[in-house]
Amino acid sequence: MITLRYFAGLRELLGHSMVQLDIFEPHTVSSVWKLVNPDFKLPENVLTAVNMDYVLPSHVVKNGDEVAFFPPVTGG
Amino acid sequence: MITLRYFAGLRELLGHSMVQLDIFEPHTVSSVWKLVNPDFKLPENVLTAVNMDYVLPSHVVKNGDEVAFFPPVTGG
Amino acid sequence: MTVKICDAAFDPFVEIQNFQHELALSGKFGATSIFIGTMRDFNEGDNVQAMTLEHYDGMTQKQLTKIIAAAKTQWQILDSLIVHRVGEILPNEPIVLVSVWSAHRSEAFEACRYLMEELKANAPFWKLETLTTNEKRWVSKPINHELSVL
Amino acid sequence: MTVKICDAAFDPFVEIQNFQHELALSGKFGATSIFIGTMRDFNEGDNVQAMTLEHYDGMTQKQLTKIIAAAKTQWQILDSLIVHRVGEILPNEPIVLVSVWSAHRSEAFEACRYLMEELKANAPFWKLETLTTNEKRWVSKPINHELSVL
Repeated sequence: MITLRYFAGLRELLGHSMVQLDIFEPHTVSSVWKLVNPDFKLPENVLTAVNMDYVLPSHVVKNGDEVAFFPPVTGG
Repeated sequence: MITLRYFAGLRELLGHSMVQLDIFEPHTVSSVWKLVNPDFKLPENVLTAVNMDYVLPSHVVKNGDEVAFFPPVTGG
Repeated sequence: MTVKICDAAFDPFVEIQNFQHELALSGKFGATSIFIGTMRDFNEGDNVQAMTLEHYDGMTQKQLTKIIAAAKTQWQILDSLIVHRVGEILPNEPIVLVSVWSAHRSEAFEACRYLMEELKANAPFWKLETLTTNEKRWVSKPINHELSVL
Repeated sequence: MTVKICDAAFDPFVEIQNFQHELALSGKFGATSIFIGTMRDFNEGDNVQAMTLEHYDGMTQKQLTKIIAAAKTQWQILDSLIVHRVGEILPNEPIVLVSVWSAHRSEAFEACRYLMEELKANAPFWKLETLTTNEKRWVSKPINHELSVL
């Protein structure tokens, strides 16, 4: 099982903050997005993290991973 | 009358912190030093100020001026 | 090296003093460089009455810890403290505190600036402003430079 | 814009907070950059037990005021505070505080650094160290860059 998490404006846009799913084939961050959100292209400026480290959308995900999608950060 | 003031290591070297004198001829900062300290060449790294603003030793002094001589500053 | 996330108002000076009292650094540090970010009541020409700071709990701490580790490879710093507010914030309340202790001033100045810039670039916080018109809007910014290959 | 010379120990955080309470800047400043210089118990490889800070009373205030005025021509700063200790100082006591308030962080960071560097280069203070051997020595440094034409 992998966990998808959404934050801030992207969370609001999608209407939920978390999705959990089982994957049975090799997936990247971007392909898992397409699988879960087939009608919504991954926005260009969305940042992606796996297990709380920044990764590129081409990063391969594995079972147990927490995959996060969020807008550019605005802290500080 | 002009007032000469010495600070820190230079004050200790000269043994006093202030000299007051009347000048009857045009003088620069460096010539007034020579007048008062004929045996002690103005050290190269000494800083000079007139009326609390930094000046070069070639600065012309006038009656009423406070002329200060001191080592490189080490505050902060 | 401490990272702290606060969900209520914090006093940056109390945080620094408490932290400093715990430091076994008496007489060893000559320089402390501190940055405090405070909520303004205006942004991009509009009046702001409140703000909500969302964060990715866990990733925030992980990224801030990495940023501090990176700073330690570049400057000789004796200690550092980062405190960041989350949740509901009002104007004039502190949002972030970064403090760096070192023997000499250039390390403290440079590391403090670095930590603050890296925090803004990489720590997963998002600001939702409530304007005085009651309109809510996400503060947005251009895409993160280091990840612009995405 | 305040310049303060103290001949007794001061608490930099009390100074900042008192000053900040008097500022009519609530909600206007987003950034505060602070530098604190603290006396170390070692210098140039030797253990130091105490220090005497001499200054040129009057010129100090005049030069610090000029430095602040110069900073204001370069950065949009809302306010600034400089506090400097003189007289007998013990290790771990603060020597200098520089604090700058501005709307955005780059102004605060840059002006604070500038004020500190200019203070070190131009404000007429001199440090006399007492080593743990009871030897006294003036802290020396190479000649002031801006006046190196002398």
